[in-house]
Amino acid sequence: MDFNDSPEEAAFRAEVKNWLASNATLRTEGSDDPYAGMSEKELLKLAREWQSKKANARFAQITWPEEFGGRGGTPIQSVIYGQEEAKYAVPRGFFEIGLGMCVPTMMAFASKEQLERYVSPALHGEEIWCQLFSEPSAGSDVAGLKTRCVKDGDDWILNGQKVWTSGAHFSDFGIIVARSDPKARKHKGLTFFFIDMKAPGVEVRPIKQISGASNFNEVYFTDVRIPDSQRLGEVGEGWKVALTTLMHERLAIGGGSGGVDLRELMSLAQSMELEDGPAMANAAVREKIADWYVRAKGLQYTRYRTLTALSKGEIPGPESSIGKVVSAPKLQEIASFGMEIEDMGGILTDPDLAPLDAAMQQSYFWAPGIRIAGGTDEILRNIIAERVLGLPGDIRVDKDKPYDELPSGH
Amino acid sequence: MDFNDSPEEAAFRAEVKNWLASNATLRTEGSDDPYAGMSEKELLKLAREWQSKKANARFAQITWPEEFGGRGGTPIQSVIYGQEEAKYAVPRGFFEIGLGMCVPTMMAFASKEQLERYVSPALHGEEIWCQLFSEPSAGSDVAGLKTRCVKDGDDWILNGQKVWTSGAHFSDFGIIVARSDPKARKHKGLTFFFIDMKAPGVEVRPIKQISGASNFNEVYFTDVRIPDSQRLGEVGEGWKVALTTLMHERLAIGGGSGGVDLRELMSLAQSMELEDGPAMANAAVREKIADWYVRAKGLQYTRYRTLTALSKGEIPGPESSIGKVVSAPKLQEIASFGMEIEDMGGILTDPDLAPLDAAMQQSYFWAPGIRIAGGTDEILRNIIAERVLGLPGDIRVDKDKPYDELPSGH
Amino acid sequence: MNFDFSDDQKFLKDQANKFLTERCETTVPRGILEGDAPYDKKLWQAIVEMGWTGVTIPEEYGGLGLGYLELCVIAEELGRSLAPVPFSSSVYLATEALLVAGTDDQKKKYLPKLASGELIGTFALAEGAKVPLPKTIVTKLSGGKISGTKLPVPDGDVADFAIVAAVTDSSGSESSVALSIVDLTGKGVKRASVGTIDPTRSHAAVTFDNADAEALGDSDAGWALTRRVFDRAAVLFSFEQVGGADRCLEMAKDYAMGRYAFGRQIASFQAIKHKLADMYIKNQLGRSNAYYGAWALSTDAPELPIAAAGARISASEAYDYASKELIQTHGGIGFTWEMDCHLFLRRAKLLSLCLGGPRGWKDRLVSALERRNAA
Amino acid sequence: MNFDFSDDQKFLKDQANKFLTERCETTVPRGILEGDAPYDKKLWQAIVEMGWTGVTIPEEYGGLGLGYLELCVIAEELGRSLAPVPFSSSVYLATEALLVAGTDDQKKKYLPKLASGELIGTFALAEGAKVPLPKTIVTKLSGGKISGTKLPVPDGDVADFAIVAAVTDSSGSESSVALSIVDLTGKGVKRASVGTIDPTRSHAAVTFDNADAEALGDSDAGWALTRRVFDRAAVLFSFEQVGGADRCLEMAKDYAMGRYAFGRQIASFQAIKHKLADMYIKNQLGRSNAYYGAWALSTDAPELPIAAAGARISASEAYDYASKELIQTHGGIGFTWEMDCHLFLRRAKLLSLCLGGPRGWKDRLVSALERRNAA
Repeated sequence: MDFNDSPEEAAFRAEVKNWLASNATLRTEGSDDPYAGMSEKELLKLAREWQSKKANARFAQITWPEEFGGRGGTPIQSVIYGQEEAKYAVPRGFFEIGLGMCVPTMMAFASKEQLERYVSPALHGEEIWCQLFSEPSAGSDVAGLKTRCVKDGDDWILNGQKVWTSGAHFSDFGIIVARSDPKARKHKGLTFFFIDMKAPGVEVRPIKQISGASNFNEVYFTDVRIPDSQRLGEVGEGWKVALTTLMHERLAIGGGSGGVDLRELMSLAQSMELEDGPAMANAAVREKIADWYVRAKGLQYTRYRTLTALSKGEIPGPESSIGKVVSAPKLQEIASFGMEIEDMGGILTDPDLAPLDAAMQQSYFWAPGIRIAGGTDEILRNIIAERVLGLPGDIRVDKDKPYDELPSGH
Repeated sequence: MDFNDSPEEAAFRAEVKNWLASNATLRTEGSDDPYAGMSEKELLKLAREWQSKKANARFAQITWPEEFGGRGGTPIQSVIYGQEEAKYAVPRGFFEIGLGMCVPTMMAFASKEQLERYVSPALHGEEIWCQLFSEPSAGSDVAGLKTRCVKDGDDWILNGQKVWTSGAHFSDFGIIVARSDPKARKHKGLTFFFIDMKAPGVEVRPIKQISGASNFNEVYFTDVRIPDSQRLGEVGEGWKVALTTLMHERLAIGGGSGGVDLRELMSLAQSMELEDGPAMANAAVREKIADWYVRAKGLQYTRYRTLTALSKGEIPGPESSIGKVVSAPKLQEIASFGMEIEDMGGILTDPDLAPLDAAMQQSYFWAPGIRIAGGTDEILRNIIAERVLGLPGDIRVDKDKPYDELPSGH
Repeated sequence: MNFDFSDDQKFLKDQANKFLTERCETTVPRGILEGDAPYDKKLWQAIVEMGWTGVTIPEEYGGLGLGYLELCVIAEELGRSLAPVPFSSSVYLATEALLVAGTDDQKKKYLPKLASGELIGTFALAEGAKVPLPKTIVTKLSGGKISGTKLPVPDGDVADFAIVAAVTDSSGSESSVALSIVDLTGKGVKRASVGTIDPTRSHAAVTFDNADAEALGDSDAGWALTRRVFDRAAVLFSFEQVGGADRCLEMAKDYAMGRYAFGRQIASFQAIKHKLADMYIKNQLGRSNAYYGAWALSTDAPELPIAAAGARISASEAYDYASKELIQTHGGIGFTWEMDCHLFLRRAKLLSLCLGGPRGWKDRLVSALERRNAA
Repeated sequence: MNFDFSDDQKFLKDQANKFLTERCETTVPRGILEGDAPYDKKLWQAIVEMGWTGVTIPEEYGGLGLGYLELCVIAEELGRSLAPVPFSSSVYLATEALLVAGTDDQKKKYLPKLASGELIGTFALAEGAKVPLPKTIVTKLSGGKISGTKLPVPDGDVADFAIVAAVTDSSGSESSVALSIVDLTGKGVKRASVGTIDPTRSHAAVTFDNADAEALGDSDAGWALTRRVFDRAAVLFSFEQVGGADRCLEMAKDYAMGRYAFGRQIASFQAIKHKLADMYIKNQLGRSNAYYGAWALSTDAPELPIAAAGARISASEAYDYASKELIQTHGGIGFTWEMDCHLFLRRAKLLSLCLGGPRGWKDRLVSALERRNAA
């Protein structure tokens, strides 16, 4: 056990440090976010520039093969890059889904010509991709989706609605799974495509969340025409392609859930006075801090174990599946408790009036979404039970019936 | 809202007080249990005497009709009697199952002659009854039972095993449900009887629990002969009869789960010194006490609501179903936390060395059984979800198949 | 023993339910959330006309002279319906403070107008994000003049007057706290609406600069009176909480019954069933504790501090859990602005913090138990 | 970065697993539970012969001179198998105390015999049901003689000597605590086995009446040394806990897969699946925290107090939950004496209390975090 880099890792880290030092600006601890207040358009412009720089230096997708602009590197090299980049003020958040899920799916199913056409612009931040799976009536049960595609000559005609699509409004392309045969069994009647998000009949509408922000979209499809050449996988085999995408989603080593954590709670506890003295000296507060600390650290060290497995060329064990199911409720609890320490003033949301710029309050409205997005607490426990522990699935009533004979609600 | 007795209730309470004062000895708070150290045999003898006295005064089953030795009283009268009797040192714990569940089932299904024969001796404590439903492979799923009964002339021959039978070793009679037709659907092939526990082929063996005590028995049946006249309900309709018994079980208004509670925890916290002073002044300890207090009181006041409904002649609402699912885990948590306050010495079980005569430790071994006996936490949540909230049952794979085609394990 | 509301009280509750079901659909609080108005004036007027603002005010002071149990059943329905009106500030806090501590003259002056809705009152204790305690309050009362900033003051932007807790010296002792009645429309008072987690209930920062203060109660009794008023309000709020929590359970159930996944109602999955069962359990515990609080409040029992704390802790836990798991049961749609789930998440958290969070109430509960055990 | 055990360490773990699977089926701890022997002498002898008692003892003192990571993997397997032997007392506590605080002469005197199993050592801190602190310890050390009663002392009835924490004055200060080595077979020592929740690990009350005490470490450093030894032991115990917790999960899974209710495996019900998923989650968090503790222990890192507390808190929570829910998953049969579930319930609680319960460790963890943040 050793937290030091191996000699090869150290050499790579030095290279990264060196490159970053010449190409980006160090982030100063405690200073304001240099991108705060910037419009999405401005931010996107900066992000594209940075992504292009990274791609040119082959730091954008380190584990991709050299032919696709990567360097055939190890996952641990990606992590080292990430650790170093985190020290710099660089714009993020536009290309992760495309490069982490969409393009890898393309790599597995698209033609050589298509890859030549699409991979490099995606890698360089010139084109952005989004993923279109979830639907209003198909959330946890993605395969229950309704969006229809009907063959029409060499094209397909797409009609329906997708939802929770991050970045749809600035995306150029998307990967989508739709139902080609409602008479077939649920998982058998699906077909997978990539589509042009600027095509006629594609309409993107932002979804306002309870936090007031809009991180997701609804996407409506009205008679959208897709060339059959943009089909990925066989007709009726779309679920298989979707599983590839979802595997890439799970392989993405999750960080935290965003929002407040122990650092903020301890900072708050140090500044608040309770009945019996400083909150930080209160045994009930301390006990909670300790409980959350060991959960946070347990997750962090679990990620280290996963990284170690990756760095040894092993496929990581199922440890990584516990991340969000631990961190999301923890976020909700910390935010809630932070507000409770602020007592009657804990309801204030004005950053000038609430401690920590109202971080606790913002997280309280952010956390419910985190417990749901990317797999609800309940679905994640199912996954742990079935895929990690090997327990049997629940009784399925929807596997052997034609899709259009299944009951549906709202 | 009013905690005082109505005039009628007050009159009844006075009658009870008066009778108890002339017939029993007041319990002194804090004094030793007068029955501690007594053998079960001695205790049973005293309990029979007391039961006989109560029955003669028509206080034994107050809500039973007069013809059966009751006084056609109200449930609230039963509760008033119970409140008053609780102040006296009287032996308990032998007749509750018989009078609360077995005899009421008899009343619903047995012949007039049988009731004349059996009710009065049960009421007077001369004969004791037990209930034989659970089996090693049919616990939560009682209807999955295996014990076989086969018609043989005017008799039935019974073979199989029951388990978790309280009081089987001192019982004279028992009610039992057995499988008469394994080819029928699970709930359809059952038949219900009352049996003589002293009949040849009935063997009772005590079960040792993790606490070291033996509150339950296994009962083995080897070619036990039951006259058909002891059948209750029709052949194949045993499940319906069993549901009557179970309804009576649920109607019994549950008290707590036994074991330690807030009183013990506060007493412990007052005597223990922690790092920062007395445990009772420690904010984490106080917070837990408050949490458990509101749960305990929430249950108590819920019982008051149930009693109020009963006293108004209403059928009590579903409130009472929450009792054990709250109190059993609370017991487990309190015992665990009590031991933790005792710190390194919390492992001691010798009553002379452990605080409160090792009550925390005893409860820690008692609680796991309470979370299971009479319906596991999980089954009780199912019951609340389905019977109280009206949510749909889980998908059933065992309802429409012949019993002998269902899979079984250990 | 009779641990239930009377038939008359149940009838009143039923009436309140019908009235609010009709007049206060969720579009009403949503209108306040998304609009600029601090509260719904039409609804408030209708509530005043029903006489609810005077339920516990004796007839001699222009009220209905009914009991607290009647107010409890109304509170439950107001909580259920998320009514965006200054009811709790004016009735549970200001009216209660006057009933508890007012002189006969003060009662005559204020109560009839509170009952008739001519005046809206409130209570100003908090001073920002900190636990308001004798040692932390800085608003100063001196020579009948008050100076300092109270924040957040519920309905502070719309109330006509506030009961204000201020210190008469900087000793930090309980006896240094005094209550005053301050005209919020008078000289030396500035107020500004502030953003909170639940904009359906308006809050303000109120700054006093040598504003005229009319003493309420003895000048050394302010802290004890505050606690007494808060104990009483805690019971009433607990009914709002129980009402809201039960509605969350109903909404979660309805959604789970109508939503299908994997070919079946999601209400048929144990993960959902047990979640709703847990909601039910917490709601029942909250309700039963609230009932005990109602009994203690209505009989002015010495158990009130314990009963109020129990009701507040238990009902806060229930509503907090129910509102969070209401969203979780809905899945993705649950955290959208367009669904009503978040209205309950907001209100639940507001109510659990408005008299100070459960943390402090737990401490006070245990102190009260210790005093009782020692007695 | 390499956050895993080496192949050699994994091989050692695998060997230990095979050895204990064969030599320490649950019949072995059950034999101790139901019999009169304080520990299983045959198993202990075999463990000594494997050299496990000398794993971390340098070769110059007769040990194997391996590292702590090797001891961690052995600890995990001992925990899994509920081995009823005085290993933890002699190795994690007595040996560690001597390695941390012993003079070269003391090391020469004791370590070879601890390694060879000729001596069994232990650590005597607790004095009954209370938190052992400088201010609560009454056992007195004066003029090289020790008097007082220690209870419960793990393996106190079978150990040859104990490291005893005693106070040199009644100031209650940390510097008043001194450690001594006391021959438990010598004059002035009486000991008696005591009943505990887990009789598969023997405990005793040990009374000293002017018994000879050999100083271990500086006479004012006893408390700091105790904390240091306990930090190290906490990491090792956390591996025992993680081993036990994982076994509970495996047993619960096996039972749930083989048990049918309502026509299906109970493992197919979400209530059971999610329970086992929760066990898995807690076990993984416990394991990862234990690994960090192992790193800190093996590198003698300044993070050890934080790492040890984290490992102890997290592993205690995991084992506590796993052992309780193991019984719950079994249903009725789970709380019978004949099933092995309770062996794990007993051991889990014993291990969570043996170095003081998680409550105190949480407080220390936060203090360490505060110190680190301030630095």
